Amino acid sequence: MEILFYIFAVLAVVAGLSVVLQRAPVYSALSLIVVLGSLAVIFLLLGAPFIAMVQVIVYAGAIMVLFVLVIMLLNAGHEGPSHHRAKFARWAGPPLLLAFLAEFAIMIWKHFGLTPTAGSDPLDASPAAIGRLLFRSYVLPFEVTSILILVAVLGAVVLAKRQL
Amino acid sequence: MIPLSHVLVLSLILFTLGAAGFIIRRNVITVFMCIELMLNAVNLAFIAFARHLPNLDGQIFVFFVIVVAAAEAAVGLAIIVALYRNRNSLAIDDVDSMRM
Amino acid sequence: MPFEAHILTIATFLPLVGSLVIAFLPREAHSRVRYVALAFSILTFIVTLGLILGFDRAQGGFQWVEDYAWIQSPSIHYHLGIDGLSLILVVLTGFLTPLSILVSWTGITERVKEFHILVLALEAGCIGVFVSLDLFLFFVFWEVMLIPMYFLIGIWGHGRKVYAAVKFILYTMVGSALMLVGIIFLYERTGSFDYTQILSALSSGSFELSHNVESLLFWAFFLAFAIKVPLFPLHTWLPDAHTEAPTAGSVMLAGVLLKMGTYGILRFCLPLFPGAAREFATLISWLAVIGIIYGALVSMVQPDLKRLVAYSSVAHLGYVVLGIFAFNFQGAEGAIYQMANHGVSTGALFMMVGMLYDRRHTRLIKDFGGLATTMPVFSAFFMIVTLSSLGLPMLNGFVGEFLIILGSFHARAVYGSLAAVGVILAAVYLLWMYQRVFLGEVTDEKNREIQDCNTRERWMLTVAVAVIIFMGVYPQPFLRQMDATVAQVLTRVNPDAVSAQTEKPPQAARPLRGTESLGSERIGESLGGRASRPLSSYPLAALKSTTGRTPAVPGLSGGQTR
Amino acid sequence: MITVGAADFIRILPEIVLSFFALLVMILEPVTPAGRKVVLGWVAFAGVVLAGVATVGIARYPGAAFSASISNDGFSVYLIGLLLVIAALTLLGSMSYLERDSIDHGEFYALILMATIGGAFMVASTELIMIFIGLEISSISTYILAGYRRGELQSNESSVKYFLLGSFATAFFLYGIAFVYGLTGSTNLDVVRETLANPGAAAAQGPQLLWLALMLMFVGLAFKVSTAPFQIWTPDVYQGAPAPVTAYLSTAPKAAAFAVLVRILIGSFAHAQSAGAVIFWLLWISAVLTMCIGNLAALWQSNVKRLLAYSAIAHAGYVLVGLTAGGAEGATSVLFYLAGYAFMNVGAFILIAQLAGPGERRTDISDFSGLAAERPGIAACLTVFMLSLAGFPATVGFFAKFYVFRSAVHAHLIGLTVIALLNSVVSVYYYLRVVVAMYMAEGKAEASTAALPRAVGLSLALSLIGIFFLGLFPSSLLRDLTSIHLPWF
Amino acid sequence: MEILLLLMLLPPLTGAALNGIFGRRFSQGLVSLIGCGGSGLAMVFALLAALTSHLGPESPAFIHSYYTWIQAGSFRADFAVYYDRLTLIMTVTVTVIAFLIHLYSRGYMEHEGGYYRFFCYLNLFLFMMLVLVTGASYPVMFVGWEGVGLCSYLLIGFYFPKKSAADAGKKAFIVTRIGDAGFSVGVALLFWTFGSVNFAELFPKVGALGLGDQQKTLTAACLLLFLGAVGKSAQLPLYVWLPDAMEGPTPVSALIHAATMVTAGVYMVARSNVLFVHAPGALQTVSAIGCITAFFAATIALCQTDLKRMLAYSTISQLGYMFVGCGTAVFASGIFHLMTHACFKALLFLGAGSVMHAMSGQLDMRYMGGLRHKLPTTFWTFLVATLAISGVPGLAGFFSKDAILAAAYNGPLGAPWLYWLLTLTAGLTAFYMFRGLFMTFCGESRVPHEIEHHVHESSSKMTVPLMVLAVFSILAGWLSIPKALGGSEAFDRYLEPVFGQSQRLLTSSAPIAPHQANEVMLMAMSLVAAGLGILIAYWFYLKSPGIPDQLAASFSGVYRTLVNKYWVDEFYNWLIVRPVAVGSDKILWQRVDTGMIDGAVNGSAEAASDIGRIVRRMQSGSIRSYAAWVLAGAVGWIGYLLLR
Repeated sequence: MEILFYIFAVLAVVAGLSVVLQRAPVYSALSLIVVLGSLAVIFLLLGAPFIAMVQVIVYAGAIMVLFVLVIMLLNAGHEGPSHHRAKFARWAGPPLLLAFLAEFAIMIWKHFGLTPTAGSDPLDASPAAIGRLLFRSYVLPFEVTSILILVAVLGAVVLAKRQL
Repeated sequence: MIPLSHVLVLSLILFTLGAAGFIIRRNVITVFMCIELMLNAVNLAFIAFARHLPNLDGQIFVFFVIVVAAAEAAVGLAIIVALYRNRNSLAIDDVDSMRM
Repeated sequence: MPFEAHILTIATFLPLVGSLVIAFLPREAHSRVRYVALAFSILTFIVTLGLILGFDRAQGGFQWVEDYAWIQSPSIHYHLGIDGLSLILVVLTGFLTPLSILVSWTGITERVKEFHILVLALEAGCIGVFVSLDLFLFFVFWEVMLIPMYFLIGIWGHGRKVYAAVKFILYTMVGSALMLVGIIFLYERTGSFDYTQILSALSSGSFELSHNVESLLFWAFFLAFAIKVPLFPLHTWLPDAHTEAPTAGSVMLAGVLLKMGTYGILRFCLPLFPGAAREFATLISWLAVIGIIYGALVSMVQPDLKRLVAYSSVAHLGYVVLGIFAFNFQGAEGAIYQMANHGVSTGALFMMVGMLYDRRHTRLIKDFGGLATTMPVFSAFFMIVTLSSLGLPMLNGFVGEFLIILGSFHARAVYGSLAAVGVILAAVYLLWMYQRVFLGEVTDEKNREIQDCNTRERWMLTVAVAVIIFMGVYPQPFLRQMDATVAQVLTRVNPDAVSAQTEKPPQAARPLRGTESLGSERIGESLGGRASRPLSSYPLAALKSTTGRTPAVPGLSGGQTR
Repeated sequence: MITVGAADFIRILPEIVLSFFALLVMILEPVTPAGRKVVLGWVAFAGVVLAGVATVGIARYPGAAFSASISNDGFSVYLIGLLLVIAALTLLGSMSYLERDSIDHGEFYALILMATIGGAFMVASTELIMIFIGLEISSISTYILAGYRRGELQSNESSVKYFLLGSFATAFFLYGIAFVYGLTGSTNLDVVRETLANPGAAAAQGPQLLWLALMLMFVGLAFKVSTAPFQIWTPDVYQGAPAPVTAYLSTAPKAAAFAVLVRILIGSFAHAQSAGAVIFWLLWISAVLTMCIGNLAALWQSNVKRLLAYSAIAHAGYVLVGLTAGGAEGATSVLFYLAGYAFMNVGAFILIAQLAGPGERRTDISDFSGLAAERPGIAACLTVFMLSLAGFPATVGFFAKFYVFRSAVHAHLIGLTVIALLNSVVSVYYYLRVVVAMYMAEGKAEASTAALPRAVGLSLALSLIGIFFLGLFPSSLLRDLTSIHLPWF
Repeated sequence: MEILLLLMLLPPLTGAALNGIFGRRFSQGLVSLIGCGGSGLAMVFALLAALTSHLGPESPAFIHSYYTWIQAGSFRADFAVYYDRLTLIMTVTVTVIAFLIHLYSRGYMEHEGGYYRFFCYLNLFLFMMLVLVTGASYPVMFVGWEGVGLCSYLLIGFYFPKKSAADAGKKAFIVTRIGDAGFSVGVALLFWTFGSVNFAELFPKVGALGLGDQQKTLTAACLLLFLGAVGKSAQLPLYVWLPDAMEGPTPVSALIHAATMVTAGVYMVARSNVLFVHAPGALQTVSAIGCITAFFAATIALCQTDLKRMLAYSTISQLGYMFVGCGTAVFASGIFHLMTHACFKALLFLGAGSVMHAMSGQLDMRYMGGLRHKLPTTFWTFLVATLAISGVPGLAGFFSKDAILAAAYNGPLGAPWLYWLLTLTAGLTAFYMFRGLFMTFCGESRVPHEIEHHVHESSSKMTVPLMVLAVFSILAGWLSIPKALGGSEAFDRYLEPVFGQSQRLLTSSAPIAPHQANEVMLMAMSLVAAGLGILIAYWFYLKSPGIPDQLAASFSGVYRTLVNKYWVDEFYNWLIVRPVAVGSDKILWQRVDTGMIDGAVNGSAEAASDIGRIVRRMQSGSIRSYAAWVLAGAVGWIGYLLLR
């Protein structure tokens, strides 16, 4: 049980690293898919089967495909050599990241210590339960997302259609 | 039993990796993917808390985040395509004609 | 009668109406624009004169008060009213505006319409500043009035006009920013923007300010005013603004805008924060004295006429501040009178420099010389104004300066003495200037065919000179307007000076022979008119209570005992 | 057992109206002949107006909706009204602009409407999920709008920057929400408030992690309202985006984000123990940094749009001063400020869009030199906008600042007030540079002196009316504001 | 009475106004008519007033206030006249001489430009002078005081195209203004001490003091007032303006810079006698300065070659005498000398003017000589005046000067050294005056030919006033014959009501001066001195004219010092004028004002914009850096949480 978590955690981190370190977008994309997959497993372990499924279907299935598609479309190859811009990012970036990590980790540790993730009472995360919640208390957000998607479609059309 | 802090630290690591990618990568698409990575890290946190509390709202939230991510992806990629059409390049460092 | 009830509103907004009317005139109709502007300014002047006629000297408080709620939260009122102090300044504004329109009659040829709109707007703003009794309203006018001035300098100015305009506006706003904080703070403490309410609350003691708070507030207000005055170290915006501004701008700037500073000091700093005023009087008086000497010396070496006059303003306004902080009747009334004098004299000086500029398109002293031969009338006028500016008796300048010297001498002998030194220096730089411009041979050929005053200029200058002489020969009408106001200010800041006045009437020169009792009665009457008021009174007792320098003369209550 | 009834839908009527018209515009788009696309603009405008009516209507039905995820209180009504005004002005101002540069209309208007919907949901909802979605709607539509002149490098660049950085910041915001959820067990701000308010709750002691969550959310929102150091994206995006879009961008999302900030900071987190110090310094420092950076950097700008972008940053700083003051006074002053700022800034950008001429070529200050001689009316109009932004009396800019500073003094923040006032003096300098160019610089105006299209004229007139009316009789609006019963006071 | 005085004051003013405003359109005749009419009427009414005013011991002064001029708080200055015997004498002297000089100018100015200006100024001057002497309070007196200063400025600079003239005018005004400043401060001090500056209130109050009360204050006040007198009456160290003032037309020099204005200081001291006697220190200063000035100026006069300048220095010297008279508390003698001096010095100047007229502007005595035959009237009148000033018995100067010498020795505050120095000065005076006379009128002519042939006696317009004045110069003295010569000192007794009280105060309190010499002795001394002076002059300049040059050669040092007037002007220039001018230009304006103060202002502005330039560097335009900034913000805030 735990062992699975740690295995996939390590996998996620490693894949995440390669997302960041790969110079070719395609490889980053593939590593990202790995991350998403391993996260899906972890979701499963954390009692979120429905979300895990959505993760696999929507994320890995739809979004990443879109990404790969665009990568192919624009045949984005290796990054060219960086001409020397973004000074601040280059000299301040790494320390900032480390600082962020450190600060944050310290706080988390201070606050939670070793309290187990799974609380005493179980969590009913069956699709039915989620559905009930979604269409009762969260019906408004659910409806509003339609507008969001509408916007997305509209935007995609406006920006990507060839001739003005 | 998995300590909550471990899960959160994992999500933190992923989040930071995403941020790192944003800052060091020079290809717009990769940068965008790093953002997706960050969002996933957030999702992980939500799931963990949902399990911890325990309380389903977190999972609902994740659901919406994924939807939003999808929408963002669509628009973002469209923007990137437009960018490529204009500049014929995906190098993020070229996008600095306006400054100071 | 509605007209009387709203006379102040009318006086304030009549010019604005004028600029509206002009706004609807065609752009090309230059002369029509000029005449309309002139008409409205003169109309306004007449209204302000009406104020004098109906003004009740004896009454100390504000008159023609209008008070309407303007804004509920915070409660801001449209609260107008004038007392002796503001009366004089309002009239001064009304007097100078027509002149400054006339003086630019031919000088301004482009964007005539905008020019006159702005001049009238400026007048409205200035009058508004002087008549508003609501701190907030005051501040609004105070800020609004900057904009027309800014444009006047920036559009129709010369040389580094933009630099001057921006410097002027920024410099002033730094000060007013602090003042705004002060005003808001005062409101938070007293719950009112209303000057009269705050004042009564303070003087009745129903509301106290801690020592530090009072000092801070004092400085918040004083800095704003000191910049406007301008007091010595804060004066550098003035020469630039004056020099680059068009003639009308300089006239209004010197004549009216500078007075807002001293007005503010008298109206707000002293009555509201008397403790702080007393505490810092020494420092400020010293700055004023330095200003007097320094302004005179620097003005002496200016190559540019306008700059010279500008620095002389620094000196003159130094007198005013000095007089204000003497905290006695002589000082205060002298100061107020000097405000008016400086308005008229320096205004006239700027007008004449402008006339010279229109003719020769230069203001450099070295380009002139021997003008007295080519333009005798002009040089005669210039002489008189110069003399009034250097404080020659029988001309207006003297009355103010003398009273200020008198008052400041009482505050501290050295002030008076140094102020007197300033009088010498005034003679130096003014006469030297006069000599270099008007006397001597005509050196530059261009000055040979230079025209003497035309009719318009002659009339303007005649008016100015007439006022100058009248104010010098018979200042009583003006001085008496102030008494009540000054008394009120002084009761706040230096009660002794006032209580000193409320004693037995003076022993006027008593005739020494029965037959001349006629004369004495005259004196009696001339006194009797005023003896009723507390002010004219026997000074000896005053000295008993204020200074230790009372002659040890038991039983000597003045008058001859032969 | 939660049920959804008519009351719920009535309380989001404006949003519904807007969505309806957004769809209508999109449906009509294909069927309107090429020459007549402007009609769509008027349709959208009508929609906004109707939504306005609806807003006035719903003011009568205060209360929560959709299981307390929407709170229809005076606060939200006011802000929705404000957003609608901004949308209306923008629509009026953009029609001829699109016409002139022959950009396709339909989607533009629809996107404006949708962005407004998003904003409306942001300000109206007390549910973090709704806030998040609303935020995303408005952001995504503005991402698109920013890149709307997609042929243009700069427009596209601004859209890329806005999009990437926006999503980056959003991630932080989300992360913050996650921790709030984790610590309070809810994403509903009211619940969060109650949890924090009751001293029993573990989270109520204000543990570090709670403040961490707050900070993360603050990063997200601060990005939207562009407070230092998160203002970083603003100049580039504002400069690159089409001027009417900038007009909208610099006002509407900002107002919405500020509203959310108010709800989160003052509404919920202020109730935790030891919240005072944290929030106070958070805002104080941000305010000072923002004002100074905005004003000082603006001194150097020669491009008017960029100049106004920096000024927008500075103004965000002034608003923060109001927030720092806090209390009913502070909140009121902030609300007033947002309104006043909307009028002057939208007006300014619309006018600049007009002056910039085809393709927005003429956006340099020097292009405006001598404008006053050729188009005194327009010059005067722009002058009014500049003076109002600088905060001269008789314009709304003055009162906006005045109320903010007053609330600050009321809270004994003398130091902050003085800093702010000195900043505003500095700002006078660069606002006047535009005026100087128009009136005092010699030369022939490069800027377009074409006659004002009617719609633009209308939009400008409305802005001017707003500026002067609120500048002379602010209490007319303020009375309503003070009467607003903010649910958390 | 007050009507009479008003009638005396107004005509000159009206005349000035008329000529000043419309003069340019009037004919010369009309102008001169208005001018002379103004002064003539003034004289008439002055005399009438003198006759009808029944002033006596029981009613020393008539006071009338026309209207209140300035009033502020307890300060009050009425426009009032104070008419006592002193005023009476002054008004009469002033108006008479002024009238004569107006008449004279009719001829003198005929061919000058700006005829109307001249008469306008002259009338204005007369008005101001009358205000000065009749004013009933220090402020009103100050009006006249500055007014006459103005007129002298205008008249000195009458030939304004000449730079020297303009300079001289300016110098006169400014130098006297130094004194005036002191004067006004003194007035302020008096006001705050005694609560009034009206003579009628002030003097009794002070007079009631015992000797020694308030002495510090009074001394200070008196010295300040005297500073004014020093400026006006050209005493050391402020005398420098008077010689230059000779740039003005000669009638002006006669009227303003000899007869009337310059004596204002003396009048003022005499008027303030009540104050001064309460401040013996001040009085001693007065006499000391007067005495030294008298000697000093006389020595300079020795070597002057310019006729008018010589007269100017002699004026300074004579004024010194008057101050000694006042300073030794025998004010009457001072006033007496004032009056007589007015007559003969006016005469001298007018004579000089007539010579100048004849010599077509030439004034250097080295190019004159032998004019006696060509200008007989001028010569004889000039001779009378010269005798008078040299103190030859029987003429005006003799009596008045000896009164002063007596006072210097025997007066309440007299001192031998004063007497001896003055006697010596008397000798010098006699010498240089006769030197002038001889060089101008006697000996063989040294006149250049181009001038010579049209040297001619002036018209009657000018000669008549000369003769009238000559008569005065002879008779004026007999008003007061010293007791020593069996006289009754009528003049002193006449002024007793004015000065008596103060003199008595001193004589009663102060110990009688130990050295009481016989007045006849003193007189003899001065006579000897004068005689010697005349003889030496005769010897040097008629008998053997070579001697002066030899002397000059042998005592070249002394000679050059005197010719260059002790380099006083140069000294002042070096000490004050240059430093002030250069200092204000180079240091105050360019360093302090432009450099420091304005520099600070602009500096702060630049500082702001520099910060701005640094700040905007963060807008590098690179997305990645921007992201880094956002991260930085987050890190910063979280860090704040940790560190707080």
